[in-house]
Amino acid sequence: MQPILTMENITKRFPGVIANDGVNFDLQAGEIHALVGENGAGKSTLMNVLFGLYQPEEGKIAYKGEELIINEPTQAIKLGIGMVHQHFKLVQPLTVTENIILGSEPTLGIKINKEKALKDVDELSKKYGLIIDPKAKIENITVGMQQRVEILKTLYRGADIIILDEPTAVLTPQEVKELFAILKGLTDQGKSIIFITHKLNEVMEIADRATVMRRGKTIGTVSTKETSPTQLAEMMVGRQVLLRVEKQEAKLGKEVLKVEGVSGNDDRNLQVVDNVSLSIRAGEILGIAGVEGNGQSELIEILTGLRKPTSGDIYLNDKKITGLTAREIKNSHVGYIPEDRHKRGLILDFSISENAILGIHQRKPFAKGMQLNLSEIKKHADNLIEKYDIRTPNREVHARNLSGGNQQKIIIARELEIDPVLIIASQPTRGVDIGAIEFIHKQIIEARDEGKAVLLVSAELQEILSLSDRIAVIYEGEIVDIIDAKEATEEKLGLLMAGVRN
Amino acid sequence: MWQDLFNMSMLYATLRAATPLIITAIGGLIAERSGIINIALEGKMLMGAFTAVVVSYYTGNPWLGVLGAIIAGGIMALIHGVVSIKYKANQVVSGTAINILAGGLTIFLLQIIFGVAGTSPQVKKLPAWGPFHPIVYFGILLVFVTHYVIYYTSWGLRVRAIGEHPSAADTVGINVIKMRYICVIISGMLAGLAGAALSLGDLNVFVKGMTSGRGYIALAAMIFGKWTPIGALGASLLFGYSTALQMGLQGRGIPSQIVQMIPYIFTMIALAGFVGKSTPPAALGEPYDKAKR
Amino acid sequence: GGGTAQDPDVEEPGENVEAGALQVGIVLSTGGKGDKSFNDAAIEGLERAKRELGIQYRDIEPREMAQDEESLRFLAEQGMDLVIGVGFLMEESLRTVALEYPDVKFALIDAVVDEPNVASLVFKEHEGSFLAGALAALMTESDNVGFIGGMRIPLIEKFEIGYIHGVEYINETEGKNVNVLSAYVGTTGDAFNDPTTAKELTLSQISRGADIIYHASGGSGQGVFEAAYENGKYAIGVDSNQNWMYPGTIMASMLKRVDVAVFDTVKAVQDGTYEAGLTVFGVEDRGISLTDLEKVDELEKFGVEDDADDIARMQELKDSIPTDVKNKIEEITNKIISGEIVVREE
Amino acid sequence: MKRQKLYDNLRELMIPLGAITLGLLVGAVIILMTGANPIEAYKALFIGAFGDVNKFANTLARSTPLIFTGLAVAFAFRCGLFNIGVEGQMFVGALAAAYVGANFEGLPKIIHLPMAILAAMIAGGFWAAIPGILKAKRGVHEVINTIMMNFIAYAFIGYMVSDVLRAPGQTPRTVGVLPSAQLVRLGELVGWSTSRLSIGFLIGLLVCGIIYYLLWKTTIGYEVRSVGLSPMAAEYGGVNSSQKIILAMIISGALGGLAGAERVLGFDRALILGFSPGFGFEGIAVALLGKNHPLGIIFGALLFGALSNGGAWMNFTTNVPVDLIVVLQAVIIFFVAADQIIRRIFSKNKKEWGAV
Ligand SMILES: Nc1ncnc2c1ncn2[C@@H]1O[C@H](COP(=O)(O)OP(=O)(O)OP(=O)(O)O)[C@@H](O)[C@H]1O
Ligand SMILES: Nc1ncnc2c1ncn2[C@@H]1O[C@H](COP(=O)(O)OP(=O)(O)OP(=O)(O)O)[C@@H](O)[C@H]1O
Ligand SMILES: [Mg+2]
Ligand SMILES: [Mg+2]
Repeated sequence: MQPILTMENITKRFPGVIANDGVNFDLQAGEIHALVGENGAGKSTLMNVLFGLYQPEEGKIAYKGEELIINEPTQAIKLGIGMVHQHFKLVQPLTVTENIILGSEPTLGIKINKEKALKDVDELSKKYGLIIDPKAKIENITVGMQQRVEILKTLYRGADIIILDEPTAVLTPQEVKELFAILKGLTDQGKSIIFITHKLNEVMEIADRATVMRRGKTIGTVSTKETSPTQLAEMMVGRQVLLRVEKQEAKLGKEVLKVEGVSGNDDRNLQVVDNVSLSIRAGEILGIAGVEGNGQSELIEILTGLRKPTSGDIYLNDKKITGLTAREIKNSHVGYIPEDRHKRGLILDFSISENAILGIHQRKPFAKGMQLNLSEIKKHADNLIEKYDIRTPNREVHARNLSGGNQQKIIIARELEIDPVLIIASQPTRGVDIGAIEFIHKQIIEARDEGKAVLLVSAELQEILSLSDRIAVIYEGEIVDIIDAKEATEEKLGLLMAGVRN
Repeated sequence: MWQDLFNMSMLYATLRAATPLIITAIGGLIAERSGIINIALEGKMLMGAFTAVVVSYYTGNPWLGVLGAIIAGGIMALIHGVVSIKYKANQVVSGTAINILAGGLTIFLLQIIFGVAGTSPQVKKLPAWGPFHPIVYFGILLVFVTHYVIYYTSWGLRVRAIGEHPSAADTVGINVIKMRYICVIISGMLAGLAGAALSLGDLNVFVKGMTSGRGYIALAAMIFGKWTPIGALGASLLFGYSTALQMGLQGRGIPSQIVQMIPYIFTMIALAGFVGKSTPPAALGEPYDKAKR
Repeated sequence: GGGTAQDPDVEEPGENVEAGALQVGIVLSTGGKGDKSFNDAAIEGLERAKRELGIQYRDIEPREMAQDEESLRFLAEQGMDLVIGVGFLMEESLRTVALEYPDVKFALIDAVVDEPNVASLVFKEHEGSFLAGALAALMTESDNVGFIGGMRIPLIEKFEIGYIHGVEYINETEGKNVNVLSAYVGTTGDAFNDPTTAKELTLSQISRGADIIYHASGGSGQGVFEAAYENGKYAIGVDSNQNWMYPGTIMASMLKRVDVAVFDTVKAVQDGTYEAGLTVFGVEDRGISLTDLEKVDELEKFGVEDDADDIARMQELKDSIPTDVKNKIEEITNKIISGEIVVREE
Repeated sequence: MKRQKLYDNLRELMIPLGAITLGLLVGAVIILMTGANPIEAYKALFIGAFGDVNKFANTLARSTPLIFTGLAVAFAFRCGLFNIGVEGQMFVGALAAAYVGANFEGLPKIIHLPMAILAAMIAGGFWAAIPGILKAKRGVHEVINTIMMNFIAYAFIGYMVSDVLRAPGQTPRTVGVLPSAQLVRLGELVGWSTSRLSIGFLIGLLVCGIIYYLLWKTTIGYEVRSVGLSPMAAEYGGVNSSQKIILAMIISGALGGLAGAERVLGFDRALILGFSPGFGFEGIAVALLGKNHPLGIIFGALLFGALSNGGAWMNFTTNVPVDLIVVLQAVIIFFVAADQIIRRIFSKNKKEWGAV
């Protein structure tokens, strides 16, 4: 069969990097084609070239048998190529409909024809089974919904090829399932899909074929029926990768964290954490599973002092820490890996060394009184860079210029190096490639084996299952059940996460 | 006393004082809605006031003066645009430079053209239409037209989009750069017009520095009004009213300077007590770089 | 300064200097030339000296207070025979420079510097304002008159106080009950360049019944006149003869004869009769006066073509002032001169 | 590596120099249009700014308040705040310095002078704290409130000078500062100088050093900058951002107050209404020219001081209107801001300077 799209020998350079180095890629009509590779392998760059955002220095693109140059996204859109970017291109205060029609608004005179817009969007959403509320504002809907809007945007513009850049990185398992159903539906109607991901089980589940990239080059394209996650992982990293986490029996110590009847509100002052009680002992990992938006984020913020609980008490090593500030809690040796590394975990325009002391900057040896001890700080940064294998030219590089995986490593390094008694890790491997995931998982297990208590929040069931010793399931702000990890299965957790109690 | 504070002449005074603020604030919000910080309103207004008088002086036609003011404001805005859109300069820096430029250039040209450094000769002013000069009516109309354009037309939707998330707009084929230029230029034209309202609407001369900080007050009104036309109208009217009030209260035994603080204290209290947080467009102040989209 | 290519009146110092011509330097206050008021009056005095005495002058308009001193020093350094500082803000700077150049003669307008080479020229603005107040009180039909000051500083308050005193005097002697509304434009130097606000203030006073408004607000006065004109009310000008600016609207101007003071000082230097020390100009020596109430005279054109219609309108306004008012003003003037009336200053 | 760094620094230096050159070129065209000779004019400009020791000292004196106001604007900027209210903070600082400086007779200088300076800093800090608190606690945009506080300051100073602290005479000014609270002037140290340049300039340089230290070598600076760059991450890092916003405004206001103190205690020796040609607003330009870095601010302030004084001299001797200088200042700011223009010019000439 003739591919609908071929990209041949694409080369794209950035100052200092060859992001795409003679890349070849082809897409069949009606297929779901996964594009995988480590952080910085050049996946997004390749797709940006296809979408007309970047112009390659070399290479050819042929679309529906015709060779062409794509200079502008508009041109790509006209050709029938749509792209859902990793960081959504949605205007927050505008409504779903407004976002979908933006740039191709139906008008009546000079006025936007709102009725027609609503009708079009409604029809489209029915046709492809993408259920959304057309009048809701983007800022008020979930990430999963936002993604549907992005897909609808491409469909509204008549896309035949839809590129999805890491669409599942921010989705809950439920949402991932829904997304996959949608994607299947789209291919059934003749659309072709390019799907970038770091999750190999997703590749196996949804994709027909997969192209693997490494360091700007294509390593190969395989049919998912004829490959295995292990093989894909090896192609990506260039060596053998441990996909299963190996860990020993937990050696439990005394109780480190005790949470008693904690409730709290979200930013809109609605109660989202409801009478949560739990306890973690030294040397133990407690995983919190739950569909995102069930109060995990707020619970973590309460535990780390970023949010005030409305009731309840929190004890750390039998000392009450309820209502302490973020700094006081960190000073009680609580390490915290936040879910949003760009907004919370890092100051992107600070250097690595400055980021390496965020939150502990007022402590010895980094500060004497109010004076920073710059030589200690530099030493610390160099130390972290080496110990955690942070790939950077030097410690003065701004965090902004690092890849997601390396950014995450800075945070993990920083938090593990404060000698924590408790580590709270929220989505620690989100958007990070498997090499880095492997590394991060190893670090977490090591910390546990050193006798630290770990609270792990993740939307990845696989991650929860493989790391945790016990698993608490949260639903609508309540802990529905806490089960031993050995007795947990995906099905069992899935039911609990949906609020079904035994 | 109450009659002194609420009567027709107070209403008129409020409207007159509010007009240049309204027009300038609307101009400001069009630019800022598109993502360009407009601290340069004061300078554009001043340049407009000056050009209006010069053109009216040479042509004897105040309407041409108004046109000149609009063009002059537009040209100042174009400079602001080229520097901050094309060359991606910090928009606050560029705006500050525009203000400095206008302050110097008006006096410089006053000397070149009229040989004086303070007050221009008297020129023909705009006719009065009833109790007001024509620009007052235009100002009120402008608020509602802008409201309609911003919220009901596709152009307005696009403006709102590029101020919040320019690369989102770009990837659906909206020319962010061009749109920003247009918005900045419109903003300058409106500020220029507001300047003409001062020099040819209320008066018939240009006096150096005659905007006396009104551009900054308009900026405050725009923020106060949360970057919406109706909000800007309300804030400008509040400010106009408290100015009129201040004027009516002078000479009643309280030292004038204390009375003159009223509008500013009024604004601060209103903001702290009732209005609170106003969130600017998300991409405000960030130069749009196609390469980084 | 205004000495641009368009301004052929000002020669380069040291060039084209007629041998022996007296050299005068003047540092204007920040209102600058073209204020149709204070600075223009000073320039007018020098222009007259140039015409009549053949002197040459050089003017500087500093843009900021801190540069007054350098400006004065520059002129003294240039070997000027006389250096004039205009405005009270120059007090300190002029004292400093006068001490540095004991051989140069200085004159200072509106403030006093007690040095052997400085002639201090000050005015009894309150006396002239008293006359303005009396005229307004006599002519008002609504028993409300207004005062607009630029910024509340001692000098401007002197105008206000004299004006109010004049009104009170008429109230007492004529049994009238005229009320004074007074207001200030602003709180910074901008207040003298803000005709828009001045106009609003005037309109506010008019809405409260004022029908004659006197101003001491520099460039902002334009707004006072405009408001009076638009509403068929009257205004009283200040410093220079501003009557021509709105013919038929400006009933009179309170003249502060800076031009005379400047001219006299220049002449004294030329004649060798220059004396340092304080000279106070008041109603007595006509250094302070109202413009003639009978006829249009001393028409200062400030570069504007005189126009028969304008002159007719000004004459018409003057004719509308009843003779007994004119006589009363004359009588008050004499009483001030004789000391029978002592005008309040503070 | 070292060599590369040298190149980088040289290139960064080329930008302000290039901007000044281009600005002067634009100015030359304008001068030509007025019929004057640009070379003569610029010669005069240079002589006026640096021609002799006195002129140079006067240039430094004109720059001194700009160092403080520039730092004030920059410090707030570093915390993500746009303080347009430095002018007002300078005014209240000046008032406090004038009051303390004119009173407390008999105090030794070692106490009186620091007390007057401190009073100015406290007053300026207080004035800025109000918008700071309203921003931190009520979320009100600091731009509005600093503008409002400016107007209130003007009125307040006007009232205080005309009704409360008024000195006898016509000049709207407070009574003179006592010798025990005066910053010593160059003219007092050496007989031949007429300059009113005071020790305040050195204090300015010192304060630049202190601010540099504060911003980059202390935890306070670290926290302030983190709030400026990312309030959410700062909060995560245990930084109380409301507190830092208020603190940054207070420090910014105190720096503005220092500008007032220097004028009152050093340059004018009293608070004279109208002493400021807009130092607070020029400070915005200076801060931005100096990229919000103390070292850059020193150069920005010197440039503005030199242009201003040199411009006056240019006007004295060549009759080019002094306002041309203001136009020049604006043009230079444009070119510094739009540094890409200059980078482009250089990269055309010197290919190896690489990517733009
Ligand atoms: N605009 C840019 N300027 C400079 N370098 C860039 C730019 N965009 C990407 N790069 C670099 O190009 C390389 C490839 O980046 P790309 O975004 O394509 O990786 P990716 O495979 O999508 O990674 P990830 O899995 O983290 O999303 C990286 O080294 C990256 O740092
Ligand atoms: N101007 C740039 N210079 C260098 N690297 C860049 C530049 N712009 C982007 N990059 C890098 O390109 C890569 C791709 O960016 P992308 O938006 O896909 O984020 P990412 O790496 O996947 O991060 P995350 O998954 O955390 O969102 C990142 O590694 C980013 O750091
Ligand atoms: Mg990517
Ligand atoms: Mg990624």
